[in-house]
Amino acid sequence: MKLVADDIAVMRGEELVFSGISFAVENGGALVIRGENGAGKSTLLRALAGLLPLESGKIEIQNVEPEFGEAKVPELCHYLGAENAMKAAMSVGENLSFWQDFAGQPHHKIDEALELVGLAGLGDLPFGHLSTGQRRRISIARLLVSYRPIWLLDEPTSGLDAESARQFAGLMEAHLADDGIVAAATHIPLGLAAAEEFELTGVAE
Amino acid sequence: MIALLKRDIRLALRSGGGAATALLFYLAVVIAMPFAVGPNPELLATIGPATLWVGALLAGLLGLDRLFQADSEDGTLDQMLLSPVALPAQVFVKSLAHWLVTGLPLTLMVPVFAVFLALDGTAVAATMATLLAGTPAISFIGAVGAAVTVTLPRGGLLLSVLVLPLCIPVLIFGVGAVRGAMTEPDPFLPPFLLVAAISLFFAVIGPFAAALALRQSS
Amino acid sequence: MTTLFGTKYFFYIAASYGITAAVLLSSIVFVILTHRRHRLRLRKLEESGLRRGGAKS
Amino acid sequence: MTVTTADNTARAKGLTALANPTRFLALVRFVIWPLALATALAFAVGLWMSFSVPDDYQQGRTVRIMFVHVPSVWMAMGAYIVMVSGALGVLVWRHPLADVAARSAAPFGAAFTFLGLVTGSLWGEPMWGTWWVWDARLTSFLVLLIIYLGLIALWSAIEEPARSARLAAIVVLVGAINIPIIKFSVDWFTTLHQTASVVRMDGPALAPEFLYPLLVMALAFLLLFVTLHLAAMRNEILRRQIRTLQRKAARSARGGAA
Repeated sequence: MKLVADDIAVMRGEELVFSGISFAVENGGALVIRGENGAGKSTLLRALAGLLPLESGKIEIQNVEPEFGEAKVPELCHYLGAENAMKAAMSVGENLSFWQDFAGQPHHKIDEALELVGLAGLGDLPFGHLSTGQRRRISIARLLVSYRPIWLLDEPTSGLDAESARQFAGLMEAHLADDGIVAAATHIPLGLAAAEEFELTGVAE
Repeated sequence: MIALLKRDIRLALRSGGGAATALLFYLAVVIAMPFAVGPNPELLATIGPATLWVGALLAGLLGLDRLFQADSEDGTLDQMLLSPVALPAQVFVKSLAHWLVTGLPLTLMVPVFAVFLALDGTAVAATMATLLAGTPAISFIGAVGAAVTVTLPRGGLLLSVLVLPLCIPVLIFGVGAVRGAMTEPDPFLPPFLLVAAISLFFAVIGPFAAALALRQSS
Repeated sequence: MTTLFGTKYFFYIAASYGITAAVLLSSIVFVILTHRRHRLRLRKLEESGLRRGGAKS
Repeated sequence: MTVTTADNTARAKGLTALANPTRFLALVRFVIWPLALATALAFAVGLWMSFSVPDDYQQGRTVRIMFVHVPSVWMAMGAYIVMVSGALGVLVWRHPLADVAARSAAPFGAAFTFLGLVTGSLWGEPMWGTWWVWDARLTSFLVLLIIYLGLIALWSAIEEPARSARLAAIVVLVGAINIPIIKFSVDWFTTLHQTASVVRMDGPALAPEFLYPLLVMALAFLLLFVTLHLAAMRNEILRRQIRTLQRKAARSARGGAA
């Protein structure tokens, strides 16, 4: 499987955020998207996920493994946005099991996922009571409860301390080892062994 | 999909959810009317159904602006847009959850409120029947308003202005049907069926229009 | 024409024509004023900013 | 640039040649003054004819109000049709000027609906004895006015023209689907509450000497609407250009991207 972006350009409102961007990420490959804020990192990720229409160019998955059938790009991606997509009034376990049912393709069990992000046993705590770092790790756990080959991560390590960032790097390595693809927009180093860098310079004025 | 329905209902019933406030608001409207109009039973009986209907319409509108805004703020809306499940179907489920949590309980509470408004048996039955058939339309039309105003900070006000005119036919036929049941010459069935028809009509149009509107705001 | 003014309906006719004239004239004035205001602001921006297409009016 | 002598009803919306604003602005500058002249002329003739017509035996002098009421009502509906075609232009053909056309038609639609309500109530007052009667036509126009005001509020609430265009277009179309339902329910509602004397708003089959002034006045109203609509579209395009320049100025002030 190969995630290919071919000369894509995206407008946000009336302004051109970036144009002529092309890259490809193979199975097991990771891509780190750098650039100061405002250069359009999040916009690029949202465009990859299919949340934003492309002004020009196209995004596609080439030589998809047969087991995925002809699923479209959004159905093969996990998108972790700046927000955690969790309901404060519901407990951690309820949130995660909702996302497992909603997204389909169950992968790790809820408790397993909580273990992997180092928050075992917090299942029935209301999500609202968690600290920002813990909330971020729960939204990472969401990526684990249902399987998607491609992870699109927008500032995944924001709010994480060094220890949980290292732990998260381990999870990403596991995902890559399992032939997954990771595309992350961040300026904090993710601590990944092999990761292509991609500099977003934004629109030349 | 069922998960979405279950989650939404669970969320609405939780403390912060909209369900409780909508019911309390409904109670306030129904209680206020006798004080405003005076206690004599005949007068109350004639305006009783109208009060219950207007209360149901306003209570319905109350909870609608948070229908999508909460999801948009915490990132859940992004996940809904990405999910392989058709967006109109998701909007249908969310509107249904909103109806189950506001429209339905209001309808079931009518016998309780009938005591305050001196309504007799037929009036109660007719009001409940028309509310049952009519309140879904409020949720489905309201979903369009909620989707259009999802990114606006003070969307609630605009939502009511946009949705209210579209709900007027439901109000007219709903109360008309109840009056038909109470006073002999007026018919009950035609307006009642029209209310149900409007609800079904918007059960289709609403989710599609709302889904189209949600796509614009990503 | 003169009989018109004596009748008791005169008020209604005068009122309806008057209000119609008021609303229509104010729309015309409003459109002209906004046009002038926009052209003024556009000219002010032109000196500083880049002109983004659009006929010279 | 040869501008075909587009007659005044050829709206810029449909012609793709006028897709880009600059050519449209040039057309408006070319067409606006002849149109304004024609409007003034039509009003002059219309008013003169409507005042020289003899009194109507049935409704007495107030029939003259019809010459103002009926054209307002027609234009109120005409403006909504313009908005619906604009909405379709936005959603179906993605025509850049469609939203400009729809958005600038709304205020005039609201103005004509308001006029329809006021003149209708003034016309009916002698008969009904009150200023407002829940008559089918007046009620449905009251609802139409609320729909117009809601749309105007929606257009001004959303900052970005690109997004407000599609969202407003959706509401315009959902509103359009609803108007027949509202009309039907209001008719049912008013016939049920039979008011004392139902004033037939569009009047009995009109004697010819009443029809001509009415048609001329209607033409005057239409010309006025076209003129104002084109001018308002020009204002809207200028407003958007100003907005773009302001954002560009703001961005260059921030030193802009690398």
